[in-house]
Amino acid sequence: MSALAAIQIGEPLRLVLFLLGIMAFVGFNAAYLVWAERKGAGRFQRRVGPSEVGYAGLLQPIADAVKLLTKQVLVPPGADATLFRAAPILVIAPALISLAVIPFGPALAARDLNVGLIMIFAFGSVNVMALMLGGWSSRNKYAIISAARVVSQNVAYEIPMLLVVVTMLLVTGTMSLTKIVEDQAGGFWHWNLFRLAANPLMPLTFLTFYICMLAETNRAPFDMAEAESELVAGAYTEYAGMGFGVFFMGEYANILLGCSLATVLFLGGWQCPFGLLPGVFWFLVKLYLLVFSVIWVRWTFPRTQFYGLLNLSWKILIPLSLGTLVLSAAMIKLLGR
Amino acid sequence: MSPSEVIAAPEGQRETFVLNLGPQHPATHGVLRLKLTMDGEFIVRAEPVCGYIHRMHEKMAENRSYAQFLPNTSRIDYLSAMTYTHAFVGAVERAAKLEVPPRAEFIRVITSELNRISSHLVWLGAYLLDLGGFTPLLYAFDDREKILDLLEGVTGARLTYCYYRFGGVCNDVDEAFTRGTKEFVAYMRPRLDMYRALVTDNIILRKRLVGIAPISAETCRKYGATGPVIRGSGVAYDVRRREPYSAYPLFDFEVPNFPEGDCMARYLVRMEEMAQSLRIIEQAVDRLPEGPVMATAVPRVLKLPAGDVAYAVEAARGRFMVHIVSDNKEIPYRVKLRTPSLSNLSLFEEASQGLVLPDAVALLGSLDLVIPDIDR
Amino acid sequence: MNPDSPQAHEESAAASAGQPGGNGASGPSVLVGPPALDQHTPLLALLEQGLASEQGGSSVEAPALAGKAVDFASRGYHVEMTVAPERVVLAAQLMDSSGFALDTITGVDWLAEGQMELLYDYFHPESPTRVLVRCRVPRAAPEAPTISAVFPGANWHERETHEFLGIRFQGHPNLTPFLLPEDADYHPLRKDYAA
Amino acid sequence: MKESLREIYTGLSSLITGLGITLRQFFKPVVTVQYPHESLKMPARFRGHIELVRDPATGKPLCYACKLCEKACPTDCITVEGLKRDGEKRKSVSEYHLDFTRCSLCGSCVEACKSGAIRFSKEYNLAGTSKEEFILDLFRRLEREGK
Repeated sequence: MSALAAIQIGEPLRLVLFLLGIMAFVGFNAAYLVWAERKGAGRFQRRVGPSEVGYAGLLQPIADAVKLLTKQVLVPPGADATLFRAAPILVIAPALISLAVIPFGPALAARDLNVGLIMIFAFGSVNVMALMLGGWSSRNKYAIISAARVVSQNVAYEIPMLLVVVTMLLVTGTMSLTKIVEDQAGGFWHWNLFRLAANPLMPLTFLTFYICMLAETNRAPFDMAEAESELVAGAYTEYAGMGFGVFFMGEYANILLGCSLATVLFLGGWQCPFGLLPGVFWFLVKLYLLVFSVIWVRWTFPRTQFYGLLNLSWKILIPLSLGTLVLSAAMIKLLGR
Repeated sequence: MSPSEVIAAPEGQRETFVLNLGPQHPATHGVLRLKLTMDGEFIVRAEPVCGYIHRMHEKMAENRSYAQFLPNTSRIDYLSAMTYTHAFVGAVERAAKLEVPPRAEFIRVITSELNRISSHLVWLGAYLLDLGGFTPLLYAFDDREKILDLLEGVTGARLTYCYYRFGGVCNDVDEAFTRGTKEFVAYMRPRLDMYRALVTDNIILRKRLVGIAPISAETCRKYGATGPVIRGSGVAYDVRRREPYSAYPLFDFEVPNFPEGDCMARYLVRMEEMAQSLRIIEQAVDRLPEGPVMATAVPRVLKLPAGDVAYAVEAARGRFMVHIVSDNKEIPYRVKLRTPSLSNLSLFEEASQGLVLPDAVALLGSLDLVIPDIDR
Repeated sequence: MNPDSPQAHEESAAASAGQPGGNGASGPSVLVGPPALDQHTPLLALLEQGLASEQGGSSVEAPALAGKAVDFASRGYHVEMTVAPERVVLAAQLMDSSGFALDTITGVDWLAEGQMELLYDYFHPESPTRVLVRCRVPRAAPEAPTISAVFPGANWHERETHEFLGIRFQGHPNLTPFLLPEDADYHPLRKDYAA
Repeated sequence: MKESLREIYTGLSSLITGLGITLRQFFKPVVTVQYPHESLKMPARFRGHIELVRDPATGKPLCYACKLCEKACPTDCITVEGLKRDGEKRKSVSEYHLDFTRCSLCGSCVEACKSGAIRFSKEYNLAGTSKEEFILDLFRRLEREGK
């Protein structure tokens, strides 16, 4: 690690290199998370998953990408062409930008803003608007229903997520993600997840954050937007070729963002559980464990009913996160940091 | 707005749009089209449109001899083909007063019950798929594979068996089948407990099904709905008990019914029915009598006496009744196929008033429709 | 094997159990006990008395109904009634009030006799009784009143019988083709239908 | 309040057990057959399309074109032609066509055949590019097998 920090390259070049690195990371991950999801789903269902294209299907994502690239992007008649084309880009852009702030390793954050957390959620809301744009502009009844659902779902789950983040601000005292990870150094008992002194309900807060992350990315039991058995393909119904491909990459990029945020906030980013040699390896291990749990949850549970989804948020998650916020504020006031 | 307000709102106030669910749609499991007049996401009026897979079995029956119509019967509802052939064969035997040897009757009960379980497993997988859970479908189909292998070993076919003949079954059951059936019963019981833990008790599923789209027993009777739909509304109507046929009176099994009448009740009825079918199969295999499997005096050219004959069986989806009008020729004059899915679907229009789209899909799945069964 | 002796059925486990239509019914019978042959007089009396009382008031001198008990073991239903077309709705109301459910409506085209026949099958969710109501209509202008007001389930059966045989059901809310294409004007199940 | 708390608790525990079950399935071996690489052996009574049976002694087909199968078939899939070759008592089959696009594999023909001249084959992977490919010429097929 220290060798890498020693190289002093000019600031703009370093930033460009890092951003390219992040885009490569997202591009590679989006493709191979699809492969991991299909293989994981296969194993959960006692079947093999893609195994024809390349060894154990490793070339499958590349084959999919080529297929999507060669397909023609059709704009449905009467659809608003500019919005139709803008929607996929607007889904993936916020995820890419937010990942610039995530500290992958000790000095591996592209740009360590001291308002990193707020920036992530500022761009997070663009994702909602993009999906709605996609749904509304494809002039398809199923897409419009799915667009309406996406808005109410994301609004309902934005609030508890922000409340949890505010709680974490109280607990950690800073918004810069690198500092948050730095003060979780030492063994895993230093991680925020186990910092019960500041917030006795920390595991519940982590669970709330995890549920909200699932709902924000329209995944697993909350995939109301792309409910394939009701809305055919929801907001993506009219998209073909690269439009659909970018939407897909956007979804996986958002999962990456959500999981890495959870790792940074709760599981001590690149800190090693035993306080030995911290580094990117630990960050990726935790990240991919969380991503595996997202896949695991998706292939186990049925879809929630739309009202159940909203009730869960308004009636359970928001009161819970408000409670933990007040509780941790009181604890910090009494016991000090 | 709650569902009741949607319906109550005066006509002029609602701006509704028409959404076509089908005929090409994942939730309809076949080519059924639902013209939904929607207000936002609430269904104001649902109108099923059928006929996309209509093949006119009844006209085919009028220019085929009885034996030649046998393959058609297993293609009306291909998921419970055995029970449908049982009804047609039973009707002809009832009219021609053919005596079916006991071993054949026991084999018919075993194969029909195996067919019922395989049909319920397809329903379980497809229903969970409608509700968004993908994995149980694969587990259900894994279990069903075992039944299909058993039946393939005996009949040679996996879906549309042409196994029953007038007066018995076409070839005997071998020792491998009886042993395989016993192994299957022993294998399936813990699997049913696994489904209860993985699916039935799951809070997300319960929230999707409990209290959704309740159907009263009176509505079921008015529309003639039968099978798990009427048993889900508290009426223990089962043709195997009401009009006992074949060897069913010799086995003891309960007819599960749940009074709530909502999607969960219909779901639990089918899950419980699988357990009951296992009990029947177990008793039937233990007491399988020896003897011939084919009646001796079966006339080569079968002529039914003039007049009507009706024979009803309990198929996986409900009461399937064959009503043959014959005029003493070897070709039937008129054959009426009363299929359960038609009556079960006819109450959808009333039951789906004011539901949200996901609940309507849950209701449609709980009726367990096979579209060729409706269109014939 | 005497079809009427139900007890022969119970204890002979290994004996020929293959008597289709054996009547070991155990359901709580609302209307009629186990359907041995002579058990149907109460149902028949109820129906005849019910229909006859209506007939007194009606102006048309329709032929009285001819109901008879039928041997279930050879026919598959217990009571059969022939009713004039105007009585069909009345019969349906009687069936409805005694808790029956409409099984199906079968149309039969008797080309030779120049008539068409409507067969209304009824079953009962609680009791094992099965009833068949017959009704003959002239083949030239086949007309029958709709019973979809009494049994909403009959709506589709009547649409199907109309499109297959051309029997018009007066008062039916939406007598459009049900299975055939919307613009179908042919009736396939008629015996003189050239494919 | 207590009711909803208990419901949350049972709900969460049901989710956990569900996850446990799928995880156990995750580590169990695969049950599917990888078709092109492995394939299953068909059971004895498997019903593929029918094929002519060769008389073990003379090596000629047993069928003597009595056309019982043609009459028995519900969908008229079978057309049989026979001719009386000199030096033989009975006719022997010369043409045997099966229209497999309309055959429902009901077995009426196999049952109707008096001399056991046709039986079910074990063919199941029958991919073709045109409908005509499924008008099977069983006589030619038997001869080709003979070579």
